[in-house]
Amino acid sequence: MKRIGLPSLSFALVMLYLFLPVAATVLYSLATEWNSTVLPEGLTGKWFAELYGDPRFLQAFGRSFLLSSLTTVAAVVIIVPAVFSIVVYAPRLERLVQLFVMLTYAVPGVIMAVGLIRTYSGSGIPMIFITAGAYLVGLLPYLYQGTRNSLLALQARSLMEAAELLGASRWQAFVRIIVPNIMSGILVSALLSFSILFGEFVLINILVGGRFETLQLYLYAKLSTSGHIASAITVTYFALMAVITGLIVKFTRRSFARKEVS
Amino acid sequence: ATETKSDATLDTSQLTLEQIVEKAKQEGEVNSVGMPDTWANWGETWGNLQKEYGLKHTDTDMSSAEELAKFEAEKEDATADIGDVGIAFGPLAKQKGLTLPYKTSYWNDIPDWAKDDEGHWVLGYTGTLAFLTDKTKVQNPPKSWADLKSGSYKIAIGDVMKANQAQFAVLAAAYAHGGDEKNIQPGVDFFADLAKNKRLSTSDPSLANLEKGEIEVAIVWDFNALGYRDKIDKNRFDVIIPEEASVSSGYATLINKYAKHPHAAMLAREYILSDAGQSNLARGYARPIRANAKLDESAKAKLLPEEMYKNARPVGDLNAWEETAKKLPQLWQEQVLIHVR
Amino acid sequence: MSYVQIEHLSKTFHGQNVLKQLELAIEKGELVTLLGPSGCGKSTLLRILSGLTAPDTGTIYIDGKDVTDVSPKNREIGMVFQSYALFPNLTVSQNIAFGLEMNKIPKADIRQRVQEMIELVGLTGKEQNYPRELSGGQQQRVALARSLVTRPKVLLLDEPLSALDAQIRKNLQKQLRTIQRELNMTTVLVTHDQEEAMAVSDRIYIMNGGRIVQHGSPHEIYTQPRSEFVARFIGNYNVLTAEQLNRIAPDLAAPAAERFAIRPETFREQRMAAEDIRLTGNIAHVTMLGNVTRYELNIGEVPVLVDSLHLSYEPEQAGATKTLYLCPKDVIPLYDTIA
Amino acid sequence: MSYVQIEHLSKTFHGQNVLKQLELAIEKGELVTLLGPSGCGKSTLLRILSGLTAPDTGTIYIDGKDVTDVSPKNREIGMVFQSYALFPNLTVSQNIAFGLEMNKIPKADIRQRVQEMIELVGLTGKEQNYPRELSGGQQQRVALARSLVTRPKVLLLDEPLSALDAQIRKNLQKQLRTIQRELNMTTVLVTHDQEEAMAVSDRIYIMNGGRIVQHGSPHEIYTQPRSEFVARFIGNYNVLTAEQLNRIAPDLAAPAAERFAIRPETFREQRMAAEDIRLTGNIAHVTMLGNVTRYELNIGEVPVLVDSLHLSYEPEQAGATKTLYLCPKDVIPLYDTIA
Amino acid sequence: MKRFVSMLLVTTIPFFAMIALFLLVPLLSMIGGSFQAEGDGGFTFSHYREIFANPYYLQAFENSVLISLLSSLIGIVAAVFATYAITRFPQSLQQRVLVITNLTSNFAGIPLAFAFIVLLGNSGLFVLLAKQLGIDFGQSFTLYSWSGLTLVYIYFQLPLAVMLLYPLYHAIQKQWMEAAELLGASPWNFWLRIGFPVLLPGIVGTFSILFANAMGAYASAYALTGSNYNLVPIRIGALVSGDIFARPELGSALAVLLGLTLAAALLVNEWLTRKIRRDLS
Ligand SMILES: Nc1ncnc2c1ncn2[C@@H]1O[C@H](COP(=O)(O)OP(=O)(O)OP(=O)(O)O)[C@@H](O)[C@H]1O
Ligand SMILES: Nc1ncnc2c1ncn2[C@@H]1O[C@H](COP(=O)(O)OP(=O)(O)OP(=O)(O)O)[C@@H](O)[C@H]1O
Ligand SMILES: [Mg+2]
Ligand SMILES: [Mg+2]
Repeated sequence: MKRIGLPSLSFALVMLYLFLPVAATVLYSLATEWNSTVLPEGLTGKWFAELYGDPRFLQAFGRSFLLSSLTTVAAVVIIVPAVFSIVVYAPRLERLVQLFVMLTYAVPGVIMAVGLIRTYSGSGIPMIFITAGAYLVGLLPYLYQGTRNSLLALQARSLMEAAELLGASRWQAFVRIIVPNIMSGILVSALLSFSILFGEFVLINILVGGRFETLQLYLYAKLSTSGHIASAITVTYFALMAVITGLIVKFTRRSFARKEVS
Repeated sequence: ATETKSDATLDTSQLTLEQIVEKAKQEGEVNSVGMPDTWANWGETWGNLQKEYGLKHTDTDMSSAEELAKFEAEKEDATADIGDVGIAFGPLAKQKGLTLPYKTSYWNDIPDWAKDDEGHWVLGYTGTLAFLTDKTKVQNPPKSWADLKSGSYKIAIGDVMKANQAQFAVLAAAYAHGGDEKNIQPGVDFFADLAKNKRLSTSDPSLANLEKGEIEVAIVWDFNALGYRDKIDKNRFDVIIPEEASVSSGYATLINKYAKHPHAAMLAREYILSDAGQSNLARGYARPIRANAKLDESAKAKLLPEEMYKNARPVGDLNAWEETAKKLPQLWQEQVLIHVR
Repeated sequence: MSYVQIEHLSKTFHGQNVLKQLELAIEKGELVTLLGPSGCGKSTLLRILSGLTAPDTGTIYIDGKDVTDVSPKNREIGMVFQSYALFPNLTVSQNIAFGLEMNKIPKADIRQRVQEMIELVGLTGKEQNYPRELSGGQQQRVALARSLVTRPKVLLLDEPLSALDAQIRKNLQKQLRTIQRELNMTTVLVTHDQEEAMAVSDRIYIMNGGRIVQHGSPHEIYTQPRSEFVARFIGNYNVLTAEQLNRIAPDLAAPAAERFAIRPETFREQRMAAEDIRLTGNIAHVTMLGNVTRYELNIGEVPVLVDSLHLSYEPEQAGATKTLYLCPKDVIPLYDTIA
Repeated sequence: MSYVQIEHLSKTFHGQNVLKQLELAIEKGELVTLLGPSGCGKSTLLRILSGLTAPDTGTIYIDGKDVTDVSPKNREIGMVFQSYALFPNLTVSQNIAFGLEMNKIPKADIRQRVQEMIELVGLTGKEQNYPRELSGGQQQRVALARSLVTRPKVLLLDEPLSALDAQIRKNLQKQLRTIQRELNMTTVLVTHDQEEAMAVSDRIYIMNGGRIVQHGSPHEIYTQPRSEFVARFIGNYNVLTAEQLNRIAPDLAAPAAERFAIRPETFREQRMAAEDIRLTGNIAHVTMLGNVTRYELNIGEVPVLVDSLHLSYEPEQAGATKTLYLCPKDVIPLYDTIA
Repeated sequence: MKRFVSMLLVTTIPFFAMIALFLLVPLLSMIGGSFQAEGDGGFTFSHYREIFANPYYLQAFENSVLISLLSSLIGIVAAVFATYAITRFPQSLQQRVLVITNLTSNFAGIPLAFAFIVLLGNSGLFVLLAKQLGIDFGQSFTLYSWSGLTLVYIYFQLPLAVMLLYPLYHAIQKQWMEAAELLGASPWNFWLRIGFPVLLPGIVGTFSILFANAMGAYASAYALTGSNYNLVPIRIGALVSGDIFARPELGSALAVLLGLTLAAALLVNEWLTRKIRRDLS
């Protein structure tokens, strides 16, 4: 790119905007005192030391990771094929799905939680599964839009036709032809989903609570101890997420290895 | 959970303390809501219960309304045995039939305003609204409502729409200016005045915000104020109970009617009201409800001097306050927040 | 009943009638060609045959069975799409192997058959390329290879060679014909190349405006067009009104018809038979078409196209006068209207 | 310097040399055709000319200016893509009008010029259709119309008529030629249809493996191929070794060369000149190609293709013996290697 | 078409089951709740009547819609350009940028609000910095107002928009850009006439999600301004999850109205899309 166009400029601005609060958090997690000066009065690693001394942190992180990743995988498996077949074969149903997408935002967490407890307590299903179910629905918007946006880029219909004529079942055609082509889109929305689940607090707190302390529960508990430690948690969890998502991207890319469509 | 289903009509008055202890030990665990380790030093209490009676414990922190909603929604499938709610929620929980009544051995030591006749709820500790001042921001910490009025700093009271603590701050101001729970207007006027002068801060007086220096003066429960002060920096903050008037209120324990571990929950309430339990609370800066509790020295040292509390009083007419509290959010919005923006 | 039989087929897009009560019958192992002007419904017909598009009305039988509602996968049909529809995420060999893998052919067989096909269509060296790294003609050849390799019972080819140069096209025509005969594949070929149609087909169907207007062997179609449309479409027939014919050949005893067709290559420079009629005209224009030289003559003010072989001596130039002979039986009366 | 001049052009994809030091010169107002086998680099060359692909080395001059680094938009070039590249969200008329709108032509003019174009390419009635509602040939015609309507100085056409039937193709060839002459547009046409190349070009460039292997007027190229590649590629030349030639025509005094080319249509059924050589062979195969009948003859065990016009009497059948005459100057010695 | 039923069924049955179990159930319970009288649980319209009679609640809707529209618009516009820039990067870099962007979507609720407080609060980095430089933007800007809220909203909209828009850009075929360029179109012209319209359905869908996301956002807003800024989710939160008297039925009624607002927004979006993209039959 020879000249700085609007896209590059807005990219730079967006990145800066996204970066600043992260930087602030990092700084705060390393600050000794920072309450009336522009920059921290001093730097220290004690907050991190204090944090890493607490085994609850890693346990909580592990629980969050487990819950988020399993739920994300389940959501991808349930939602992506459904969105695909609706977009390609029954576009009329799309409006309905879009309505559901909007409604997922209309039910506030507390109300959702109470409704779910009322319905499913006593059913014998562990609440953690109910929570996961609610998460599936919560991921619908991201996976729906991500999948749909990738499908728009593909001549999905004619590729399916070609594959079927060659003897592939719809399912095979979907897995062998469509999925690899929309993989980058699915991956991106799955990552997004994963991150969003990682940050969820209200549902897990009311539905399951302290018996399954996730990172967010831990974070909220720590907020009443020290803002520095809470920041250290956020920073650590960012770093871990960076490593994990980086690995996921790398791994998934390899297993679906193909040269990218330009 | 394979324990025997708790009988909704379990008659707790027939049980002796020994029986309760024994059954609680069998139950082996107790699950609470809204009673996290860091709040009012509950952590130590749970630790003691574990040590002395082998009760395992988990807590899920949530607001009072959420606690009741959870009790109500879960019914027999209860996951919480005991909860700690703002005083107003005690009668409400009783009215909704969510509670198991239990009067502890210390029942008579507890002032009447702080307990339900039938034992559905009972306060474990009280809080009184205090002024918390960041001395790095404000040179002369206010000692009275009059000081507040004449100062030049911003004052944070938190969320009047939602938080118990903030609503009581308005009530305290009303007391100080000739109003009461039936006539909240003087309190509202006081803050409206501050707002007009751009002196009402909208930040939440939370630990992190205080630590960051967002807040100059906050009106918070004394136990919160002391806790924040000690956690951040003992020398940075000043805590006082305003001279003219303040409100005391407290938090009540509720035992879930459908508790899976009802005896453990009863034992927990018993312990909380015991001298040891009350000392634990005091170490968490909460003022024990039992005036006659024998506190150990380390606990006493954590509290503000008794004489500061001479003008603090509990809410006289809870029903009137309930009515007022319902109207308060809108009054606040219309008469105070309107000057904030 | 024929192997592939189509009855009363209609299809409408947005109120526009694209196929109109179309009838078609193809015998087992036959290669038929669909010829017709752009937009006449050829691709639509193939898509309906393969089951990708549902017809509005009509029935399709394959091998005696009504397959109108059978899914494409179960019709054992191979197809080359006009737009190729290659899989962008698969390499050339993976694209070609796809159909075999779906049919659970053993790995070793697949490798061999794919390799054979790649050689057949001349893509050796491009096995690992992705479709977007291929030229237009190379993509088309992958599409052809992909459909041939599965040896379907019915093969539908929608302009499978249109992006190829004459040399490779002729080569592939020959190969295609050989394979098709060997495997006895019933084949429908859509092409706009009349020479190709003539060269490879058992039968030709001429389509126009959603209908079949004539069908028959290549020779039949070429020498006996039934309508002006077919006469003009196939070859470069001179279509003359009775009046015009009379003007250029007053001596000819023509049958009673309104229009007549004369192929440009039937005019001869020498008299070959006694009944031949002699014509004289002015050369208006000369075009060299490769092996053929095409003259535009004015014979009695009527413009007439005349083809002659492109010989080594220089063609006559515009302005010169040319004398030609015409055999009366090369004048074909047309009975149908334009259709 | 020519109007369009290309020097030392090279382009490599993934280490594969697609254009090799290619040189090309086109005069103003000329229509030149690029002919070459699939994958030889024709589309790549056009893309480089238009500025869409950057060459690895080489310089491009248009109208005397070095435009190698000029952006496509500023080259005043029109182009038809092999894959059409129609805008999916615009109707037929909007697609065609797009270029005019970009050039700020007054609205009324646009309407008129678009309407003219739509009539020219025969899409009347499809004005409001979207590309995906068109047949393959219709899409191609929109692409052609879209590039013609802006009247660019240089027009690049990548197989612009490949999806069309002969009738409309010939019509459009003629129209294209007329417009091109009228506006004096310098035009490069890529086609795989040799007849088309012959019919419309001022000059033909034959490409092979990323190089221009021969260029000249259609007649030159057709009658004087310089290499076996050109001879085989253009037309259906019989390419014979000196030994084979000697076998079929022992009497011929051939010049010293290793290979010779003979066009199939130069064999005649009558002796036309004294020096003609008489040949006799067995018919192995007969193909009817429309106006031409193609015989595969064995003359002294050497297979030879012979074309004759498709006359009304039945062609001779395989197995029969055929006597032919060949003029010695129709035997062309080939000097280059395959190239 | 009969033949398409099998795949459609297999894939959508679990999908709709999931929706029914975990979305419709709580949704119905919410709708039911909104018609229940407080205390005795009898049927009543009184909650809706109360909401419509009280300008306070109506103002909450007004504020919510405004702030959501504004933050979604800014978010989508910035993301449309920024994502385009990303798609122009080399492949490996694209992945890295996306991972980084995605990380910031972890940032929400209290930690996000707190980070903004560190930057822009009363003793925030930039506020103090500005003061040292002699600028007092404390007068024109405070984080604890609607402008601060909008900043925070934009923050969580951006990564969402970028992540959702990213796959969409593959829908633009390079050849269209080339064809347009040869026809004399500037990049601007191309995007205006071809690129943007082609992307439009995807952009609008994404916008709908941003809008809904903002309308429903609670944690970040609450962490920043408590209940001081009157927003629908904050009102609902105060009614159902506070330390003061809970009125879950009234909260449900508000949530039902929130849902209706979102559905209406969806319809408007779709209608607009169809007006612009008439080729989407
Ligand atoms: N989806 C569609 N919507 C509307 N019209 C359509 C659609 N598909 C095809 N048509 C119309 O149907 C007619 C037949 O199309 P079809 O593709 O079958 O033509 P074709 O014979 O294959 O032409 P070509 O030789 O140009 O490929 C055309 O006029 C075309 O415009
Ligand atoms: N992006 C690419 N990556 C790798 N190889 C490419 C790429 N584009 C073209 N090629 C190769 O370059 C060669 C020339 O391609 P080009 O498209 O110029 O051929 P062409 O002469 O237009 O052929 P056709 O007549 O089949 O369209 C081909 O062998 C093709 O495989
Ligand atoms: Mg077609
Ligand atoms: Mg090409």
